[in-house]
Amino acid sequence: MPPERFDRIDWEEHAGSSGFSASINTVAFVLTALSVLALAGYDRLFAAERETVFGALARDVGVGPRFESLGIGADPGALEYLFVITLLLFVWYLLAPLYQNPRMTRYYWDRFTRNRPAVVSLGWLFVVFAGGLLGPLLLSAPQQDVLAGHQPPVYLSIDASNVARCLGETVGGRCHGTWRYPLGTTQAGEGVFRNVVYGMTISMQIAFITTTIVAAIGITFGTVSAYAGGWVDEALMRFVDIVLSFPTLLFFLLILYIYGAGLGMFILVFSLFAWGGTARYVRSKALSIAEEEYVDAARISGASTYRVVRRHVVPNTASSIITQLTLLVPGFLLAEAQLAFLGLGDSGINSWGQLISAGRSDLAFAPWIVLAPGIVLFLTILAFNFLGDALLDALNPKTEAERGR
Amino acid sequence: MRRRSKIGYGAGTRVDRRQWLSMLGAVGAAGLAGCSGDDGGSPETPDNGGGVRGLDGIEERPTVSGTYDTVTSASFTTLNPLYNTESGAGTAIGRALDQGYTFDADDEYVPLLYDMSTDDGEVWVFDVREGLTFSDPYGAVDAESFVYQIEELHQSDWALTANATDWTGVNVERTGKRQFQAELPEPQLLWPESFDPLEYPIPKGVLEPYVDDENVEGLRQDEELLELRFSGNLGAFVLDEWDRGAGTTYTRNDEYYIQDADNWSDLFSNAPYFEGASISVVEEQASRLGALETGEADSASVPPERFEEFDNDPDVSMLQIPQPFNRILSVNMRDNGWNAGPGNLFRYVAFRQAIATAIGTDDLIEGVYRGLAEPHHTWQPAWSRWYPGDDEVPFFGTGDRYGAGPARELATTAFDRSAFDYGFDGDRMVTPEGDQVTLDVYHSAGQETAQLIAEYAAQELDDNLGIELDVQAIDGVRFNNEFWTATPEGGTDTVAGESVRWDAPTPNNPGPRSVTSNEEWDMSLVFGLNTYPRNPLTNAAFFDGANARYNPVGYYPEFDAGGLFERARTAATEEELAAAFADVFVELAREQPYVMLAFGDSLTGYNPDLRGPIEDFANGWNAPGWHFAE
Amino acid sequence: MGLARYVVLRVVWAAVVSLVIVTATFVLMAAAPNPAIQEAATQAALEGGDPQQAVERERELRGLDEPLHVRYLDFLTSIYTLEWGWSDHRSQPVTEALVEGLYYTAQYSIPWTVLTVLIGPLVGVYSAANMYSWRDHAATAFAFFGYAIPNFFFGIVLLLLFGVWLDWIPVVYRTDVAVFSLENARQLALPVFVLVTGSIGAVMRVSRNESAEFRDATFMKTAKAKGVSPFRAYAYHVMRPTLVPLSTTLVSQLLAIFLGSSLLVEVVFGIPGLGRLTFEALVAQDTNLVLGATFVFTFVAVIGNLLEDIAFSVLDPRISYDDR
Amino acid sequence: MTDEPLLRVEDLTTTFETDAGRLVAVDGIDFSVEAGETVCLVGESGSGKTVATESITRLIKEPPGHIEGTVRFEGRDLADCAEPELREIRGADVAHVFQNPQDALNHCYTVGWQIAEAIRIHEDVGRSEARARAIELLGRVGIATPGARIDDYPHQFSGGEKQRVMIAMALSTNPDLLVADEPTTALDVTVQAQILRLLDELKTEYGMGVLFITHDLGVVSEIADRIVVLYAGKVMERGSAADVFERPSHPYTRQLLGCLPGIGPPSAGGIPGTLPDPTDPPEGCRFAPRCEHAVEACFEGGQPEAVERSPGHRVSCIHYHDGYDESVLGEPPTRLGLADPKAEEDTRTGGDADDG
Repeated sequence: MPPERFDRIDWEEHAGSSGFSASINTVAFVLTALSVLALAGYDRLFAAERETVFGALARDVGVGPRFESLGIGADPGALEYLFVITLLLFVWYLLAPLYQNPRMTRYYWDRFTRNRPAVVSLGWLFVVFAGGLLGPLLLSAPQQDVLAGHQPPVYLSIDASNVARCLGETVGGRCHGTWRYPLGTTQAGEGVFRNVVYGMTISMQIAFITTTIVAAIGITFGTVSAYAGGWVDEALMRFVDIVLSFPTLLFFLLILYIYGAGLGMFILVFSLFAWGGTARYVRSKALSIAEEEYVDAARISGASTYRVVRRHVVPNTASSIITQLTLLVPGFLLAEAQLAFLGLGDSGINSWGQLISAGRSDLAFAPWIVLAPGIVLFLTILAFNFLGDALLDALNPKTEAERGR
Repeated sequence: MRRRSKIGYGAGTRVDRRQWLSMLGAVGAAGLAGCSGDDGGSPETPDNGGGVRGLDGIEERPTVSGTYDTVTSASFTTLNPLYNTESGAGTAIGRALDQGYTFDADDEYVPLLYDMSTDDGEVWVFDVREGLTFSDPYGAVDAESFVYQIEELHQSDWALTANATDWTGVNVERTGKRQFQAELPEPQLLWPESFDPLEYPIPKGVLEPYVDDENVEGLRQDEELLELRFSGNLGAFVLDEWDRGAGTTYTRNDEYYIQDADNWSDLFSNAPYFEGASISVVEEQASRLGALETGEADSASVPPERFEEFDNDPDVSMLQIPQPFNRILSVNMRDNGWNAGPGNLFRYVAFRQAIATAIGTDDLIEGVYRGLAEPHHTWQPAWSRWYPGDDEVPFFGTGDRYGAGPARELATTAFDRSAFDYGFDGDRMVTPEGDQVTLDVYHSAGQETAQLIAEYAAQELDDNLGIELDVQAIDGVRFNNEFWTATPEGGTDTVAGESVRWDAPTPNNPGPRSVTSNEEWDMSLVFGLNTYPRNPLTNAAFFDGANARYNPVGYYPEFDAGGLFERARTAATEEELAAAFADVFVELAREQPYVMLAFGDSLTGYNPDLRGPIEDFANGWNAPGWHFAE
Repeated sequence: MGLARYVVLRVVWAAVVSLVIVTATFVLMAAAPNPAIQEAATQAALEGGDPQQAVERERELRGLDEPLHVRYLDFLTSIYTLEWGWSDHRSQPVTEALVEGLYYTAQYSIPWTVLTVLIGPLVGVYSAANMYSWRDHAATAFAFFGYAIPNFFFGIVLLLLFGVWLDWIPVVYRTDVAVFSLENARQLALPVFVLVTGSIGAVMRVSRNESAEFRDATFMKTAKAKGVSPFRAYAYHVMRPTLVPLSTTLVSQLLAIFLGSSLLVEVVFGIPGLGRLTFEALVAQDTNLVLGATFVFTFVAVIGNLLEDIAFSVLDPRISYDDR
Repeated sequence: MTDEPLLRVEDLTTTFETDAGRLVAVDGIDFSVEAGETVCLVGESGSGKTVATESITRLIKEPPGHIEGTVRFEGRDLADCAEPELREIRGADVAHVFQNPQDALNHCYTVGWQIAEAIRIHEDVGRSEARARAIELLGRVGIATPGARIDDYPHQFSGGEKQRVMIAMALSTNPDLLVADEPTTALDVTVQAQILRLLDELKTEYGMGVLFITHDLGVVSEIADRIVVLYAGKVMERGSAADVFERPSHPYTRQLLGCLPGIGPPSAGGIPGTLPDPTDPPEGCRFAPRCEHAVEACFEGGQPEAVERSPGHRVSCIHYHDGYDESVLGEPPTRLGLADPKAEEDTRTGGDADDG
């Protein structure tokens, strides 16, 4: 059979390949996400009002004791399910691709590790991520014990007059800390260490869920307006202008005061107003990439707009989107902490902001209640910043050229 | 005959008498503290006082020096005397405008602007002091300055003034230039102690234009009233400026009428002894305490966990003042209460006693209040003159009446009485369907002590009664509007066997148990109530029958409450009065209409050089005499 | 001329945006239960009067019984004629309350903005000039330290340290001191410091990344060939082009920070500014004042965006006005 | 003219410290430029010609760059001048014009401002006087209505016009030496000719020395007085225009000339092979690996000593050393109908700039 010559190729046959060829990542994601949704559905339908879903599951399946020992006593609410789904998204669309092409990963990793602070930040974020994920499973929620209020951390001590009952020994009018509460306790007697660990979960939830929502809306708006062009682009961008000038904090306070708000509402409102910047950023990136030759080449060879966007525009903007999102996360963490400090946060959860707010009046004689969460929050925000910066440098080809000369 | 009575209440405080919010949610920013203790109670208002470290040891007249600066946590909604309902704003007004009268440390009636006397307790004669003048052009203070505002405003249906409810059914008429009298619907020996007749002098000239066209909006917003420009010689200081966000500043009033008041010793002949005064709004408790330490503030309230620390601090002198506002766990006996299952177990006295038994008051007082609170077993603080005495009052939550055993015993007797078979499955209380009993408890958002107590109660009920309590924070205003009050409907219901009609329903007692608020709730720590140690008769508004004026929880007394309060009303001598009250309080202790927890003391720190504050309930009555030791 | 037409276009657009936000606030507020009516019912009932009739009276007094669109129209007219009604929880006209709040907020936000606009870009360009050296990392760490540390946490710690223990600054914010007095400077030093360290980070990062691109541009080589000193080269040839992209982020950064952190600093340091006023109005559900504050912040944001666009066009000559 | 040439570069070596190790861009080259003379530095891209010129006034960023060797300019060795002293020379005595006019000008400032800046840095003149001189310079370099265009921004000029502005800026302080780094490569042919003619006129008018860098032998043949052939950082051959064009000696020069259309055999095409890796240059003659006539000796020792075939014409090839036969290299490519720049009568264009 003579080799296929250019002019003899039957283009119709090729053009038809617009079938949905989902990559294995997407397949894996859909499967795992469905199983989580099934669990959530089960929880909604069968588990009794106050019973934990795993408990109910164990009861029905008759597996009983083993689950209890696993300590999955936590009763996951809607937020937890959403958090797990965003985690899956993160695993299948960020970690898996890195794993799938090691060469590229090594290349970026080598460039990334040149920036030492970024590596340290990544390490710290991993600690927070692990703490956030495993904390609730290993440690039970902080218990309130009024008589154990204001206990000092293990190697420190406090004036006995400020403490109702000292758990450690009292030496020379000063009460010393114990290992039972390594970082001391709040006025309500809750362990600060346990609170900080549970705070990690809240911070991770905020970080992942908000970025997912912002990314989803931002990317769609950005690519659509970049690609649609004309009056659609104009309209979308004007809408983005409006969203950008919304006084977000004020609106959240309004909603809070009229309809009451928990962590879920906070995440929803703040991410619904925060995607403006991402949309603009994605649009500018998409526009500049749309001009690249390879996009024209793809279009000439019959690729549909969706395919061009899906295959070329989004992956190329992906790197800068990730960078932009990492720089958004600190803003959300700060916002949650600020609201908690104002006494408007969701007082039912153990976030770092709640802890700082709880300990702020005791700063003079029990500084650890505020310092522990304050420092952890500070390190996490700093880490996100350094990580964002390092990603910016690592993924931006131009900086490579400059340094080389 | 001058009426004699022992118990007084810090005058000049226009606290909404019946209820105080553990958080000033209804009227101000987060965090009560105000200028009173962390849990409400008698704010130190510089009116007058005597006693221990007070002024009695001083002979020669003090010199005028320095300024008296205090800090408060919530800004003032209004300084308009007719419409103010906040204790913080009351203090701010009190600096520049005195009220009718007050009570000294021995609870003696001390006339300020007018003297009150009565023969039969039914007709009271008011004699206005001579020489009281408003700022010009409003001229002298006379009977009309009080009668006009009572008849035209308080008893009108359009003015909606703060003191409107005090004068319902009272017939007031002028009997002289500076004398008027009031005829009560039924005799009250302790009428002044109820603070109903306590009024500010308001010039008629300011009010007339608004009364003519019933313009309530204009009256609320009147500049003369808001800036207290008419105060003349009626206040220790003159209001300079009210900066809404920052607080108020005053300068000394040189012709303060007390200087030549005959019934005040010449110690007060050049009162007040400060060049000026100021009240600063400081929301951060840490800053208020910092100001106290650095001397920028001459007085501030201190939380229990730092009382001892400040007490040992040479730069601060601490006062622990008992106060009558209680900390209670209200249980909703109406139809929208008890959402854990069928029926409503709160309606049975035994179940309420079980709850009281389950919550340990000793640990509560030691843990939350660091020992700086009085136990609360009946509707009177122990130091009150009308307290029946420890031996007669049944105690719950302490001694042998505390713990899982006695609590469960009481709970089971309640189960037997109820038509549904609730029970215990192991250590968990379960509903007839077998699920664990789960209730919710609301506390005011942003209030540390309230949250602490809610979580403590939840833990105690879980350990001792196997009830799971879900702690919820809520904003005071929202709780008041959606949970606590309801639109009055009235109706009839059988209470302890006889039929009772709700003919004058109020939002706080909209009708029988079938009439409920918009939102359902089980337990609440949001509101504490006043126990009126000076005039316990005022408690009739809570308990003299299921249709009493203030009964949001739908409590149906099972003892003859009406009869007992009638006996007290008609008592001729104080012994009779004391005996009647003793019976009332023993019954209330037994029936626990509200699960009674504690009376937190008001803890206030003062500038050590300040002479005048006393560790007594009437602290502040002799404020005009306060001064800095040289 | 392109610029005039462009500015007019943007101003009109700004008005439209503010209208949209104002309407959104109106709808949100209209849907909420009005506490004033509630209170009227309670008061009336307390006197044994008829609560229904009191509610009617209150609604009619407040004009709440007219159809929605009529209420909306005179709501709009009252907005743009600056009759914003009476603030119940502060007992003063809303406009007067806002002016009072703005007076105190301006005293610390003007120095804060000036310092941020000065220090931010300088640190950024300095850091870009020494890209990847330890100076770069040090400058970045300094800028991000301020940004990362939550300002309320930083505030209470510093207040305790300098106010209560060292007694260098007053703990209670006094309003009776003259604006330009040393006393006022002493009490505003800490809030401004906390805010400036907080806002430098964002501005510095943008100016670092933007100026990094210009650092090796060909016109820098031209400048060097012309004998221009490195300092002057950075000051003129790098700074000016950096300001172009920086102007867009500068305004939006400052606006976002303006409401958020200024509110917290005001709460921590007890400054009776616009932030705290808004917060207390919300807590007390003082509808008129909340609406008033929302308009102020909306107008500030809208005008901020407007200035941002105009600055962008003026600074970068390549942008012609009509195609923006 | 003193006997000292305007610029004499001896043993100039420029290296770069990069992640991939030490890169030797220029490896000990010598050349000189006389006042009023145009010297062409010729070589393929990557031969180090740009680095060489930028090393003269140390425009190279040090670190990572590092410059050694002597650069005598007007009696002073620039190598040991301190930075401030160098700044005095840059722009005043030595001026540069770069290859890509597009972004050689700062888009945020008017053309007038940028030219005035060059003037006011070196001379203490008022703003208005500097502006006037800038307008006059714009006119001289052929910009129409300079008075109006002075306040335009770079983006309002075409590529050719921008290059004229660059030239105006370079001349604003009457430099003695003009370094033009492929000024016409980025321009289309017609504009290229105009710019070359302009440069030639200004050279004689200002009496400047011009160091012209290009890889385009067509341009060299038009304007060069003397030519220096560079390959991989080393000088292969240098001499007068006539020496190099008529008697190309070094095999690399011959192959270069061979590539010129109209000279070499039509199917000559490019030179096979690629430039050596600058981080580890080959032993012996740099061109050996690609030289047809390379013999064993070519690969040993350093670059062969430069032999002087005629005064000023030196070539660094082993075959010219004694003991070797240069005829091995065969006949140099003949010049078919190549226009001799000197012969043509130039037509003067543009304004009548009289003073220097």
